[in-house]
Amino acid sequence: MRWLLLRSLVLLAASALAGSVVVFLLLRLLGGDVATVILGRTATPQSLAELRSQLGLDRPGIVQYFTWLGDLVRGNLGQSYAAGYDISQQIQSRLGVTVALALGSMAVSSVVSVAAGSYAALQARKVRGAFVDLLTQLGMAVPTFWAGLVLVIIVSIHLGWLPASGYVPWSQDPGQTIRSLTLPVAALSIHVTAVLTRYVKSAMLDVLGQPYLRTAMAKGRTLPMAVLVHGVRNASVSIVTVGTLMLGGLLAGTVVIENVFNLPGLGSLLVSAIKGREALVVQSVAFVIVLMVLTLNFLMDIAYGVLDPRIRDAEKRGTNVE
Amino acid sequence: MSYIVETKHLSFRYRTAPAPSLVDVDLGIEPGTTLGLVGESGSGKSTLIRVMCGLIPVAPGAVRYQDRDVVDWLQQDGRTFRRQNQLVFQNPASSFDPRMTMATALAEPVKALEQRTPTTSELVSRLEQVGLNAGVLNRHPHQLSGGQVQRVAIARALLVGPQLLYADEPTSSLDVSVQAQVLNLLMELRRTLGLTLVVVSHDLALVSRVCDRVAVMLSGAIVEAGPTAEVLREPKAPYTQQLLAAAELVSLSQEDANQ
Amino acid sequence: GSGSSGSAIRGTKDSLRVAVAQEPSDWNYLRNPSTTIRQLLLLNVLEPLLDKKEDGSLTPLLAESYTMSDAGTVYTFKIRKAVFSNGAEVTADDVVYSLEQAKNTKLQDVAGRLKAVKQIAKVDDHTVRVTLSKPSQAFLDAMSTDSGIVIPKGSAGSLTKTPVGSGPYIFSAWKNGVEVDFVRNDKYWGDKPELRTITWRWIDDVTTAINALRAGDVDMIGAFWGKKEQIDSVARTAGFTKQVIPGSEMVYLSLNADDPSFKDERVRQAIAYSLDRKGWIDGTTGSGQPTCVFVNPPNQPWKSDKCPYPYNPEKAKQLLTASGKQGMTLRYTALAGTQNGVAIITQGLERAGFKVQAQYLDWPTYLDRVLTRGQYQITHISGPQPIDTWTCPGWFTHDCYPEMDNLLAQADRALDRTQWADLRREAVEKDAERAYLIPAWTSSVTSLLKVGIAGSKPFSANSELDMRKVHWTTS
Amino acid sequence: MLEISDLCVAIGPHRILSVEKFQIDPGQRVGLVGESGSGKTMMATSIAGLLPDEASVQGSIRLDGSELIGRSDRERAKVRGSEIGMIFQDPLKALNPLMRIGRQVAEAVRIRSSLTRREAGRRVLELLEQVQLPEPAQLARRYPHQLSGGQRQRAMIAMAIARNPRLLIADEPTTALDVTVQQGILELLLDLSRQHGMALLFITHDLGVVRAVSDRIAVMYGGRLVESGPVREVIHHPRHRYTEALIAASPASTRLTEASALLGVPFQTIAGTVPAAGEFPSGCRFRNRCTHAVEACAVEPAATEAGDDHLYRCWNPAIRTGAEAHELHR
Amino acid sequence: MSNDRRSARHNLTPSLVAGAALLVLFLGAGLVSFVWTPHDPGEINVANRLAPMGSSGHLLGTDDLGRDVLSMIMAGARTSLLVGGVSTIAAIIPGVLFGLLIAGSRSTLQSLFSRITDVGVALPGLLLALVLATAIGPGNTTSIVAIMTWFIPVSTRVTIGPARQVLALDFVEAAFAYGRSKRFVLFRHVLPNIGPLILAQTSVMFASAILIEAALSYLGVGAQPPTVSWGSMLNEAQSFLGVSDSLIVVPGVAIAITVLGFNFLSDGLRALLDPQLQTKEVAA
Ligand SMILES: Nc1ncnc2c1ncn2[C@@H]1O[C@H](COP(=O)(O)OP(=O)(O)OP(=O)(O)O)[C@@H](O)[C@H]1O
Ligand SMILES: Nc1ncnc2c1ncn2[C@@H]1O[C@H](COP(=O)(O)OP(=O)(O)OP(=O)(O)O)[C@@H](O)[C@H]1O
Ligand SMILES: [Mg+2]
Ligand SMILES: [Mg+2]
Repeated sequence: MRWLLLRSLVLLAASALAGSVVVFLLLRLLGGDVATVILGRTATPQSLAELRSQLGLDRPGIVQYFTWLGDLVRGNLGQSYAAGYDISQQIQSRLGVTVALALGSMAVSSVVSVAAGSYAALQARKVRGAFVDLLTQLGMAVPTFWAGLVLVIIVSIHLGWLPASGYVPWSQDPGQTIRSLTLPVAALSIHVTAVLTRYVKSAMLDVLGQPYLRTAMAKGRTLPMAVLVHGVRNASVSIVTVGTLMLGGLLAGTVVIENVFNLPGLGSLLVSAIKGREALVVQSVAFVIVLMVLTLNFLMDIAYGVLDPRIRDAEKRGTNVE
Repeated sequence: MSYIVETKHLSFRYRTAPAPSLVDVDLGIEPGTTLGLVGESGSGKSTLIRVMCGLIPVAPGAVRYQDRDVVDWLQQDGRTFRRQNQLVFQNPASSFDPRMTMATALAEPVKALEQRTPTTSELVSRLEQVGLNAGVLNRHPHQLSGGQVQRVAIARALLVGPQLLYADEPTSSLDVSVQAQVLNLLMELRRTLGLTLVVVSHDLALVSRVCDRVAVMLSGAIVEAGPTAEVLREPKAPYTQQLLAAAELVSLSQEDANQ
Repeated sequence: GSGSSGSAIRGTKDSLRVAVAQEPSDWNYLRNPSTTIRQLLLLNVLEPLLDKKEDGSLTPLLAESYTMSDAGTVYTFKIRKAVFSNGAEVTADDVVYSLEQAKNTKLQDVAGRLKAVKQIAKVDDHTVRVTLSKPSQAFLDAMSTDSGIVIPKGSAGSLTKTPVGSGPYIFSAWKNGVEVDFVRNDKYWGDKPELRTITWRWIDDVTTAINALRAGDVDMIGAFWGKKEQIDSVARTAGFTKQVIPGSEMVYLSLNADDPSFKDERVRQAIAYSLDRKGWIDGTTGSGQPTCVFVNPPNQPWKSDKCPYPYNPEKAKQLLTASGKQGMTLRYTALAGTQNGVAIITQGLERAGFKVQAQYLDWPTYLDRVLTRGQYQITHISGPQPIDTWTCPGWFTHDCYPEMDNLLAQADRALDRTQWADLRREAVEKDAERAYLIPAWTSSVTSLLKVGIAGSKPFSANSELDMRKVHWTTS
Repeated sequence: MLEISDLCVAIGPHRILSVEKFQIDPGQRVGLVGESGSGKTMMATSIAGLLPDEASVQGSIRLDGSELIGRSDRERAKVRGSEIGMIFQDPLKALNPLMRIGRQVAEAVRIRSSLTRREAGRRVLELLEQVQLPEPAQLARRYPHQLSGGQRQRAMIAMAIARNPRLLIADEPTTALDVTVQQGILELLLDLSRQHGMALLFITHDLGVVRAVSDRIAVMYGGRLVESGPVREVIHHPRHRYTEALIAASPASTRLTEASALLGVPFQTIAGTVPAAGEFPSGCRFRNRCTHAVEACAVEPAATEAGDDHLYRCWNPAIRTGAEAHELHR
Repeated sequence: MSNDRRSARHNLTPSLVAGAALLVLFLGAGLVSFVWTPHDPGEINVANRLAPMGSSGHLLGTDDLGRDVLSMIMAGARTSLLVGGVSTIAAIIPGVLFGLLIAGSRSTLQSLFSRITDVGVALPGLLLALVLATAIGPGNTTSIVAIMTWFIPVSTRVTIGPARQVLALDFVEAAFAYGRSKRFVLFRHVLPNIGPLILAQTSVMFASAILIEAALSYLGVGAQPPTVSWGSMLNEAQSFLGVSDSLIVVPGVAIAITVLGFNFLSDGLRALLDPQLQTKEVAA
C-alpha cells in the first residue's frame, strides 16, 4: 500500500510537470511578452531589448524553464515581473477562493443530487420522478454564467439579500466570506447538480435492480431502508467516478464564475497573468491548477478504494478491475 | 504417436492472476475420440482449451497439433490450423455479435479463413445439419432461443470443416430439455463427421454418456485421466471420488438415501 | 439598493469605496504607462510641481512659485515646505532626483516632454533651477503632469509596490487583485481632505461593478467604462447619480502609411468621410465629444472646430470610386473588446465600397504587433498621447512629414502661450487633412456615484481622478 | 402452514403465474422445479412479498391462516426474516459487496430485535458456526469477494436463518456452485430443516437436487403447477407428460456406474423450446411440445388426484391408475 | 430489465420526440439563416437601438447597435451548429479511435494510456482555450480547437470502458478463434456494438460544446464579430441588465432550448438503439 501510494505520488508529480511543460510551450506561442506590457505603447526596440535582458527573458527557453522548475522545487517562485508581487503568496491567497468555490459547489451538489437522484430513482415511474428529470434536464441546459447573472438580478439586486460581487477573506470575516461565496457557489452548482443527479439516479436505478437489495428486504427491511443502508454507498462508488470526470469542467466553471462575480481566485489571476504576459505566473498557476485537479483525482481514487474493498484488493494485487 | 493434439508440460499463468491456471499439463487426444474435461470452477478448463486452440500463447510447454507445434502452425499456416480447430462457447447469447444477423455471423469464419463468401445454400445445408432451417438466417441472436443459438454456433464452427471441435460448457446455460437436444446433436456430428471432440463440463453424468475419455482437473492440473467407464468405476484421485459422491447425491436413479 | 451587509462602514461620512476597472500591474508611473496609475495616484498621492486649471492655465502646487528667464530657457522653482508620507521633508534634492528620473526614464510619455531639459540643479534647500536647451512650452506644461511629480530621493525603486509622495492621501495597502487603500495624510501641507479613507476596488466587469454599486458594495464607480444605457439606468435610479467630465483620452483611427494602398489620398479621404463619429459614440460609451482634430486633453487653449472630412457617405463612395479601388479589402486590426466600434466603422466603410476583415488582438499582442512592429493596415485605439507623439517617424502611423514637426517645434519654442496655442492649432489642423491619423472623438470620463458625494473636479487634465475635495454631503 | 389459493400474478398484459392451490406444511421440504421462465422465482417472490413494483397480484397467500396479500410493504417486511427466510441464486450478487460479512449477518440478526451490538455479535458467530463456516470470527471481518462461492452461500443461509424462520425459501441456491460445493450446501439445508423443524421451499431446475433434499415436489410449466406430490412417487411414477419428459431428458437420470453402457446413446428430448410469456397455447400449456397430446388438451386440464396427495393436470397422463402404475413399475 | 428494453426498442420515447422537435427548431433556425433572416444580422441602426420585444419589424427587439435580435439568434444558431458540430465530430472520431486502440492494447499499455487520458480528462479545457485564444487570437477556430482538445480525452475515456466490456464477450473470442485480426474485431464488432452509446455521447457532447462555446464567447475568446454567437450576445447584453432584460433572456433561452434538445435526443437515442449491452450514463 505504501509503495502504491508512492507510485501514485510520483505519477502525480510527473503528470503535473508534463502539464507545466505544455503550458510553457503554449506561452511561447503568444505574441508580445511581459516587456511589451511593461513598457506599453511607447516602447522602443532598444528599451525592449534592454528590459528583456534585465528580466532574463532573452535566455534560451530551456534555461528559463529549468530556472522556474528550480524555484518551484525550492517553493519560492519569486516575484511577478511587472507587479513585483510574490507569486507563491499570491497563489496561496487565491487558491483559497477557488478551492472554496470548487469544493463548496461539489459539496452542495453532492448533497442535493444524492437526495434528488435517489428520489427520482424511487419515483422513476411516477409523475414526480419525471418532474425531477425535467428539472435535471433544465439544469443541465442552463449555462453557468447565465445562471450567475440571473441569480445576481434576483437575489442581489431585487431582493438585496446577498452581495453581488467581491470577496471578503476568511481571516477578515468568515460570515461575510460565506455570504460572498453563496451566490457563486449556487450558480456553479446548478449545472453540476443536474449532471450528478442524473448519475445518482442511474446509479440508484442500477442499485435498485441489484440482488443484494432483495436480500436486505428478505431479512426484513422495507425498500426505503434497504436503499438507505445498502444502496446509497454502492451508488456512491459509481458517483465518485463521475465526480472525477466532472472536476475539470467544474474548475473551468470557476473561471467563468470568478469573472461574473469578480472573485479574486486562481482563474482571474490566470486570466490577468495571461493578459499581462506574466509567464512565470501563468506557468505556476497552471501548474497549481493541474496539480489540484490531479490531487483531487488522486484523492477520489483513494476514496474509491476506501468505499469499495474489491478495488482495494485488486490494487493490492496490482490488477485491473472491471 | 497417434494423438491429433497433444500438450507437453504446459504451464500458464495470467498476468494478473494470483495463481497459475495451468500446471504442467500433459494431455493427448486421439483422433475421433471424445474427451470430457471436468473440474470445478476456476480449475483451468477453459484456459486449457484456449491454449490448445492457439488463442493464448503458450509458455512454458508446448501444444502440438498433428505433430507440429501450434506456434509454428500459427506462424506458417494459421488459416489451416484455425479451420481445423473450432470452438463452441458456454453462453450462446454472448457468442454472437448482437448486431449481426445469423447469415452474416455464419459467413464470418468462411470469409476470414477461406477468403470467400459462402452461398446461401451452403449455409442452409449446414443449418439443416444442426436441425434448423433457413428461417433463422435473417434473425438476430436475441430473436432466437438459447438452444437455437447454440445450434447456430455449432453450425458456424462446422462451416469451415474442422477436425477438432472444442465445446466449452456448451449446455450449462440451457434448460434440461434443450440441453439434451444440443448434446444429441454433438454426438451425432461426431459420428457422422468423425470429429474429434473436447467437451468441457462440470456434470459428470453428462460426460459419462457423451465422452469415451475423461480428464479431471483441479487447480490447473490434471489429477486423473482415462477411459470414462474406468474412471467412474474406480476413481483413483481423491478429488474424482469426491466428484462422484457429489454426483451420486443428486442422481435421480439412486435409491433413497435420505429417507 | 438596500441590504444589511457592511452597514458598519456604509454611510459613514469619511470613507469612500470606489470601483475601478483595471488593476495596474504595478505603480511605477516612471515605467508603467497604465492610465489607472495616473487616475489614482496623480494629485491624490503623488504631487507634481504645478497644477492645471480648467482653462488650461497653470498654477503652483508643490512648487510655491516659479519664474522663467526672459529667453525662456531657465526656470526657477521655489519648493513648498512639505513632508512626504514617510515623514521626510520635501527638499530640492528630491525635486532634482525626481525630475532626473522622469527625464531619463524609458517611458516616452513621461520623458518625451522633458526633451528640452539640459540641466537640473539645486540652488538651495528649497530652490531648484532647470535649464533648457531651447525654450519649451512642453516642459512647463509637463510640470503639471506625471513628468513633474516629486518623490523622495532614491525611492524610484519602491514605486512599484509602495509609492510615496507628498499628496493629501497616503497609499497604505495594496491587496493584489482585490483593492488598494488610501488614507488621509494628516501631515499634508495644504487643506486636508475630508475623507479619511478611500478604498479602490478592482472590478473588471461592468455589470458586476454596477451591481456592486446598486447593492451598496461600493459608493462610486470611477471612470465608468460601460455603456450609455447602463449609465442612464443607474442615474435614473433613486439615490444614484452620474458625473460626466471631459476626459483627456482621444479615440482615433490610424492608417498605416507604409501600406501602398493608402498612398492614394482619395482612399484615405474616403475612409475619413465614411466615419460616423456620432454613431460611434452612441454605439459605444454614449458620452464623448466628436472631433476632427487631435486636441487632447480637452482643456487646451488651442481648440479647433475645423473638420476637413465630416461624415459623408456619398462623398466617401465617390472618392473611392474615383480612386478605382472599390471593393478593396481593409484588414482591420483591433483591440479585443472594441467590437461595437469596429462594427459601426465597418458599416460606414462598407457603404463607401470597402470590404472589411476584422481581427481582434489582446493588449500585449496588439502592443507588439501594431504599436511596436506596425504590422497592420488600419486600426483604431484610444489614448492620452498628445499630437507630438506623431512627429517623425510618425509612431505606428509611419506618417512622417516635416510640416507638422516644424510647426510643433516652433510652438514649443514660443515664449508666449497664445502663440504657442496658435501654432499647435495649425499643426493639428494640418495633420487632420492628411487623414492618416483620423481623430474621431474625445472620451468623457463618467463616474457613477451615490447621491451625497460632492466635490469632484469638473475636468481631468491627465486622466486623474482628483479626490482632494471629494466629500459626503449627507448621510 | 403456508396456503396459496387462486394466486394470480401479472406483469403488463401477461399472466405470469396462476396457481390454484399450493401448500406447505410445517417442517415440510418442498422442491419446486421447472424450466427457465416457468415462474418459480415469481412464486417465491410472491410468497416473500418481494415482487417487482409493476406486478399485480390477486388471490390469497396465507401464513398460519393470516392473509399476506394486500398488506403494506412495512407489514410484509415484518414477516420477512422472522417468519419467512429467503436465499437467492447467485451468492456474490446477493451480498452487498461493500459490507463485511459479519455486519450483513448482524443486520439480519438485529432487525426488529432488542439485541445489543455485542449480543448480536455473539449471535453472528454462532450462526456462522452453525452453517459450518471455518474460523467464524475471522471470516466475519471479510468482504463477500474474499470468500469462496460456497462460503458466500453459507453466509447467505446464516442470514436467512438468523431469526429462526418457520419457512425458508431457497431460490436456486446452488446453481452457481460446483457440484462438490453444492453437495455441502444441500446437506446443510437438510440438517437445518431437520434440526429446527423448518419448512423449506427449494427452487431449482435440477430434478436431481430436488430428489436429494425434499419430501415433496412441485413441477411448474408456463406459470402453472402441472404436478405435485411426494418426491419418490413423482419421480418414479410421473403422471404429467411434461414431468415424464423432463425426467427422461435429465442426464441425472443416468446411473453413473452404468454410464459406459449408455455411451453415445442419445438423450431423450423434449421437442421445441419454452415459449415466451404470452405465447403459450390455450388449454394445456405444454400441448404443442407434447408427443402425447390429444384433442382434449385444448381445454385447460383439471387437477386430478392420484392418491397420497399426488396431483396432476393432464388429460393423457403417463400412468392411468395406481394399480397400472404399480404393475408397470414391477 | 431486458424485457423492458426490448419493448422500448421500437418506441419513440417522449424524450426522442421532444429532442427532435427542439433540434428541428435549432437546425431550422441555423440553416434558414444562410438564405434568409428577417434583417441582416449585422445591420446597424443606432437610432433604433434597444427596441423592446415585439416592436414592429423586430419580433425579439434590437440590441445596443439596433441590430435585429431574431436575426442574430438565427445567425447565432449557425455558429453554435458550426462550432458544436465541428468540434464534437473532430473530437469524437480520434477519441473513439484512441479508445478502441487502448481498449484493445495489452494490459500494461492499457493502464499507461488510461492514466494519460485520465490526466487529459482532468485538465481544465478552459485554461487551454484561454491560452489558445491569446495565442491564435479569439474566434471560432479557437473555440473549435479548444473544445476539441477538451473532448478528445473525454470521448476516449468514455469509449474504453464499454469497449472493454464488449471485448470480454464470447463473440470476440469466437472471432479470434476463426481467424479475425484484432483490428477487424475492434472496428467491425466492438465499434458497432458501442455505436449507440457513442451516438448518445456525441449528442451529449454536442450539447456541452454549445455550452462551452457560449462560455468562451461570453469570456470574449470565442466568436468575434461579424460572426454572431449567443455567448457574445450575452456578453454584450450583460451591459443592459435592468435596461433591456430581453437581451439577456433571449440568447440564454436559445442556448437552453438547444442544449435541452440535444440532451433529450441523447436519452431518446439511447432508449431507441441500446442493444443488450448495458450502457451507463455518459459524461461530458
Ligand atoms: N483473463 C484472465 N485474467 C486473469 N485470470 C484469469 C483469466 N481468465 C481466467 N483466469 C483465472 O484462471 C483460472 C482458470 O480459469 P478458467 O476460466 O480456465 O477456469 P474454468 O475451469 O474454465 O472455470 P469455469 O468452470 O468457471 O469456467 C481461474 O482461477 C481464473 O480466475
Ligand atoms: N420484471 C419482470 N417483468 C416482466 N416479466 C417478468 C419479470 N420477471 C419475470 N418475468 C417473466 O415471468 C416469467 C416467470 O419468470 P420467473 O423468474 O419466475 O421464472 P423462473 O422459473 O424463476 O426462471 P429461471 O429458472 O430462469 O430463474 C418469465 O416468463 C419471465 O420472463
Ligand atoms: Mg470456463
Ligand atoms: Mg428464477
